[in-house]
Amino acid sequence: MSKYLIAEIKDNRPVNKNHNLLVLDSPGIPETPSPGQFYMVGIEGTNDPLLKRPFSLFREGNGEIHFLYRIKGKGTGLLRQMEKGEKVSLLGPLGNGYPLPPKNITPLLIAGGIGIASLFPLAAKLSDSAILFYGGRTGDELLMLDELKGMVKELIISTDNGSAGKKGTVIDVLNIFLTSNSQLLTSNLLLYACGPSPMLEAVSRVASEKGIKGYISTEGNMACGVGACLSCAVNTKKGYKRVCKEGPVFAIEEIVW
Amino acid sequence: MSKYLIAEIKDNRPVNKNHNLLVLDSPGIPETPSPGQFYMVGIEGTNDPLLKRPFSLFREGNGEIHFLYRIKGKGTGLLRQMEKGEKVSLLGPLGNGYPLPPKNITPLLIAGGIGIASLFPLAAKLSDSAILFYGGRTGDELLMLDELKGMVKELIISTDNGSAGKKGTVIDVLNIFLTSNSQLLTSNLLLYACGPSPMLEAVSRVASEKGIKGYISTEGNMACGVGACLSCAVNTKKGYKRVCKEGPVFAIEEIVW
Amino acid sequence: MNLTINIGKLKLKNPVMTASGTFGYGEEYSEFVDLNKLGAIVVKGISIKPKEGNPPPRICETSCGMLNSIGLQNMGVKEFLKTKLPYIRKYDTKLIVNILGNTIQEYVKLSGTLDDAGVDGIELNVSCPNVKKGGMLFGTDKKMLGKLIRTVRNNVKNSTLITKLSPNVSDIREFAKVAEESGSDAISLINTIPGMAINIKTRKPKIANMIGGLSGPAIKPIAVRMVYEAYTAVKIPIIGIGGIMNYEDAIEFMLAGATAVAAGTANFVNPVATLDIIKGIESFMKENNIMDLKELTGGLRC
Amino acid sequence: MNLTINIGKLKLKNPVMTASGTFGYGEEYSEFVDLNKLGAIVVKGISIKPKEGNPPPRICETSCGMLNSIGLQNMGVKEFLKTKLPYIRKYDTKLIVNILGNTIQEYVKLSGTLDDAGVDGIELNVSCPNVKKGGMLFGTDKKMLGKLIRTVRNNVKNSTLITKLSPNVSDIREFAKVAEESGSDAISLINTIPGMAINIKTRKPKIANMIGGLSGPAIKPIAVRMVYEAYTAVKIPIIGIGGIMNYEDAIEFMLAGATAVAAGTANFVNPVATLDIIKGIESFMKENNIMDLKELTGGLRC
Ligand SMILES: Cc1cc2nc3c(=O)[nH]c(=O)nc-3n(C[C@H](O)[C@H](O)[C@H](O)COP(=O)(O)OP(=O)(O)OC[C@H]3O[C@@H](n4cnc5c(N)ncnc54)[C@H](O)[C@@H]3O)c2cc1C
Ligand SMILES: Cc1cc2nc3c(=O)[nH]c(=O)nc-3n(C[C@H](O)[C@H](O)[C@H](O)COP(=O)(O)OP(=O)(O)OC[C@H]3O[C@@H](n4cnc5c(N)ncnc54)[C@H](O)[C@@H]3O)c2cc1C
Ligand SMILES: Cc1cc2nc3c(=O)[nH]c(=O)nc-3n(C[C@H](O)[C@H](O)[C@H](O)COP(=O)(O)O)c2cc1C
Ligand SMILES: Cc1cc2nc3c(=O)[nH]c(=O)nc-3n(C[C@H](O)[C@H](O)[C@H](O)COP(=O)(O)O)c2cc1C
Ligand code: FES
Ligand code: FES
Repeated sequence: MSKYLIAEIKDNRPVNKNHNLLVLDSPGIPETPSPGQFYMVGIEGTNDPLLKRPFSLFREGNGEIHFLYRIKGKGTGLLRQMEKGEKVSLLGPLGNGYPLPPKNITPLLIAGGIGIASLFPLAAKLSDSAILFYGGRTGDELLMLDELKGMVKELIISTDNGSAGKKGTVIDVLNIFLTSNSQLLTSNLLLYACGPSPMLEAVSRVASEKGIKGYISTEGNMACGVGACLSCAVNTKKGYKRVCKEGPVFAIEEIVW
Repeated sequence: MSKYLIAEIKDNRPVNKNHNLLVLDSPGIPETPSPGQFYMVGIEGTNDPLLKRPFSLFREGNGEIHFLYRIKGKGTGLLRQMEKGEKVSLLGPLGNGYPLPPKNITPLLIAGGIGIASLFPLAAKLSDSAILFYGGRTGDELLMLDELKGMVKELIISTDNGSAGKKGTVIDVLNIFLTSNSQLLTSNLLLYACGPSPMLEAVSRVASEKGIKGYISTEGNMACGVGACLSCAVNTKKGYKRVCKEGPVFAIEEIVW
Repeated sequence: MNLTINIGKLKLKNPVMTASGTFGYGEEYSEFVDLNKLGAIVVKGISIKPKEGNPPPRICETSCGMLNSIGLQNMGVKEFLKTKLPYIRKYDTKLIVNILGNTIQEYVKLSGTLDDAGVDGIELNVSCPNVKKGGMLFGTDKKMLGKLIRTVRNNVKNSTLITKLSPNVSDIREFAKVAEESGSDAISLINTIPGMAINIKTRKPKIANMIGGLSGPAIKPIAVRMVYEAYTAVKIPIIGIGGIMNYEDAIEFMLAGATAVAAGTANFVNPVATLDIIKGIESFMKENNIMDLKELTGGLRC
Repeated sequence: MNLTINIGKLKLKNPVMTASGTFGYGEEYSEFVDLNKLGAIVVKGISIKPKEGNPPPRICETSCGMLNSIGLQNMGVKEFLKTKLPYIRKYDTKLIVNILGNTIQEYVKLSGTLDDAGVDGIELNVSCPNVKKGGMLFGTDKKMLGKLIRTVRNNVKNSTLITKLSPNVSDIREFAKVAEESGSDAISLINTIPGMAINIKTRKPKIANMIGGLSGPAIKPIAVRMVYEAYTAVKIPIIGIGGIMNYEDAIEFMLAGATAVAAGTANFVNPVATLDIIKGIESFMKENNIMDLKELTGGLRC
């Protein structure tokens, strides 16, 4: 069951230059969302921006829902300016989250940029069992590193310019890890990836080359968020599916690039 | 000379249920505006609302410009939510203000509702010489009464429901005043009126019946505010004139109702 | 207080419908909206065969609007009758099916099948700008439109026949008249307006199909004008569509001449928009002492 | 870096103009805008005799747009030549005069007078009712449009002739072709789209003339689409207009096929919009290593 309500902003603070943490009061949200699910957040009182924006569940509890968001365009630009006490509309939780790994399987989490928002609650749920590959363009762009360290078995960070962690893309680093840990049976690994499309495509390539299974959280321009408008089509082996309804999380091999 | 700039909000506080006082930092505003002139204020970052909104100069000085505004629709509804530190665009001062009365002439100021915003700086400038008729629907709607008392020779307030001052419209009260002060030569009086259109029309009728001269500040839907678009036409004896350029203040007898 | 209105033989409990393609098959919104409360549900356009639709991106946002080019993705009439019709029939509301074809024969076959299946209304989509060989021609050519409607009319016995007009014409009155004269029970307008947006960084169109249909508040003034113009030209009821976000907008369309209204893009912005509109109309009627909603239709004072 | 562009014989220092009716006669904005910096100034529509214009209210705001029905208020060509032409001539920019008539003969007379007076360009506003043809618009009838342009063309010797197309047609390509074939040096598009808004409290139209022209960001996707379509149909330069608020919008129109652009409603929102657009285009060219602006025109990647 998902729900539609007007939620009050309890906090909306910058976590770095171009990312904010939004904390909403969510007394009416009925059930506990799963990692990988998302909400549509809308700015009221204007028709520009018009549509709600999708954001992944970052954290919830104590009657609050948290979102970690990157300031990208008009919608997030306006959202950033909103303050405690102001209201937004909230629709969710929506879509399907990440299926949890069976026992004795090592989950490899691969986060590119703001993709961390969606994998953060998964890492928390997997309590200390996950290896997290987290890549960004520069060191300043990496978020919540302290919290993450306490959550995962291993945190491997990387940046395009080498300003933090290893130099290279998160895929480079993943490949090196897989090569140098060839003792790990691929059947004992499960990939969970969220990030920009080119990264997801690269993850899929790695997965198919190495024969590792896993899940990716896809993106798509959304209007309704509930499966009604067919805006958010993603091409799968079984034809177009809806990111908002059948997704956003799909088995890696399902997606056709 | 008028100017266009982005101004920072220094304060934006409610003065009652549906009126706010907006204080803008105006370091770049070049010259001292006159009472009756106005500014166009725009909300940035969205195209809805699209156009700037005209507001009369309420008060200025110390590098600040103050506006007193009624929360009416979309634009003022969003403006009310803005906070210290946020920015608006500001164009002005625009139009022509109230010509000051010659010596020994008693100025009668007639304000209906938010019309007080435009007459307030005139009352201040006329230091203690004006009689101000100020009418509203109810007592709670009357603004800045304490300041006004200190500014004018006489403050005569009225409300439609009698909840403050005399019961009746500001026109009723003006008529009673003129009748019971028939010793005043109409040629020694000068009217200055600002308020809703029906009130201005009634003031014009009183003026022509009693042969009193004066000025009214007119309204009109504006787009540019600088005389370019011909949106804000008001019908005068010499054809359509622009509220934003030839007005907003016109000699009473000029306007054709 | 009477909110009922009539569209042809159809009596609706209130004038608020969902615009085709924006409310799925009702089911998708049933978590938020009590479907029993709606005047009618107009479902996503149906064709004879299933259609895959266009590649993504299929939508993008524009100032106070959005472009879409879903490409008429649908499951085909057979699957619709099997799975979706029974679902909607559980609810106490009217069902109007939007249909699309590439030939008159396809429209005839589709409308005949749906009429036999007992749907309450059939809405001819003659204006969908998305598919190259789609309704485009029918909607902007008076002769073809007349022929299409007449032929379909002869095959539809029980369902109310609605023609959804394309806004992409110089004079909507002429097309409204063709619909009336050819036997359409009602007209709905407007469909989306063809538009385009380009990403200046990639230099690519923002939606894969390049041109999409513009909807939302941006188009409302155009839609209100067309409803008004159509109202001056025909006597059959008009279903007003285009940027209706709230009850004020709905009443604006009724004053311009609409008997009923449909909310489209509004559902995305506010999933309970239809219910809010119904409630708002009720309060408006109360406050203004309007006993029968029909008084509002064409109530513009010039 | 080369920002110059050509429209017919006219060479502009940059592609940014003001849209007719939104920038007065230049003078009104001269406090804010250094007019020397503009590619061209397109002035408010001029007729032979002065026109009073429509009663107020003449505009209202809509979602991301505005409706206007100024009613072609202007001082007439005589007064224009006497007072306004000399003013603009003090500046180093091109002057394009938008003209309107109710008969072909009025257009001919006006354009002849202006051509003789040495204006740089004449823009035919064809969204005017033809009184001889019962008020039909020149802009929505291909035959009338062709005849109008051909006749005017024969009388304009030196000025560049631009035809401003009405968006109120089913297929803009056909009208663009008519303009090209009839001898227009360039086309500009789009003019405003007819729209309407109603105050539900008073039940009256929000503007006195009932129907007005919709402009602003709301119509941008429609305008971009039409510029793109026209670009596929003709070789003469296109001046893109419709909801251009900033340099990104200007570049979007150029990628769609515009050689130049004009900002209209944007001037109201930001009085220095034209200057901001010019500056923005320059930075964009620098960042993207574009040496000649002409590369952008039609640069859409499909
Ligand atoms: C399931 C899902 C979960 C997401 N979770 C997060 C999150 O937790 N944190 C976060 O910062 N971002 C997240 N995103 C991306 C986020 O929705 C966009 O960054 C945001 O919509 C941008 O809006 P804007 O108005 O600032 O940008 P603009 O570029 O101005 O937006 C224009 C339009 O494009 C759409 N759009 C732009 N970027 C994207 C995108 N990447 N994906 C989908 N639509 C887009 C917008 O929704 C809007 O309709 C998620 C996207 C999806 C699909
Ligand atoms: C010269 C002048 C000075 C003014 N000074 C003040 C002032 O000091 N304080 C104050 O509270 N109000 C003043 N007003 C009225 C004020 O401009 C409107 O109340 C305001 O524009 C309403 O905007 P909105 O978006 O909240 O309302 P909406 O009704 O949503 O506005 C819709 C559109 O109508 C226009 N509009 C609405 N009401 C008016 C109006 N009364 N006059 C002109 N345009 C209007 C808006 O500008 C906007 O374009 C003044 C108006 C003028 C012309
Ligand atoms: C995503 C989407 C899909 C649509 N699909 C259809 C359709 O299948 N058939 C149809 O006749 N109209 C379709 N429309 C048009 C709407 O029914 C409606 O006419 C249009 O969106 C204008 O209304 P609005 O501004 O309220 O959205 C669609 C619109 C949108 C936004
Ligand atoms: C107030 C106003 C007055 C206008 N007057 C004219 C005119 O006289 N002649 C003309 O051809 N177009 C006129 N237009 C149309 C504009 O030139 C332009 O084509 C249209 O507004 C779309 O551009 P925009 O969205 O940038 O405003 C006018 C537009 C507005 C808003
Ligand atoms: S966003 Fe509407 S179907 Fe996914
Ligand atoms: S508002 Fe443009 S002329 Fe007055």
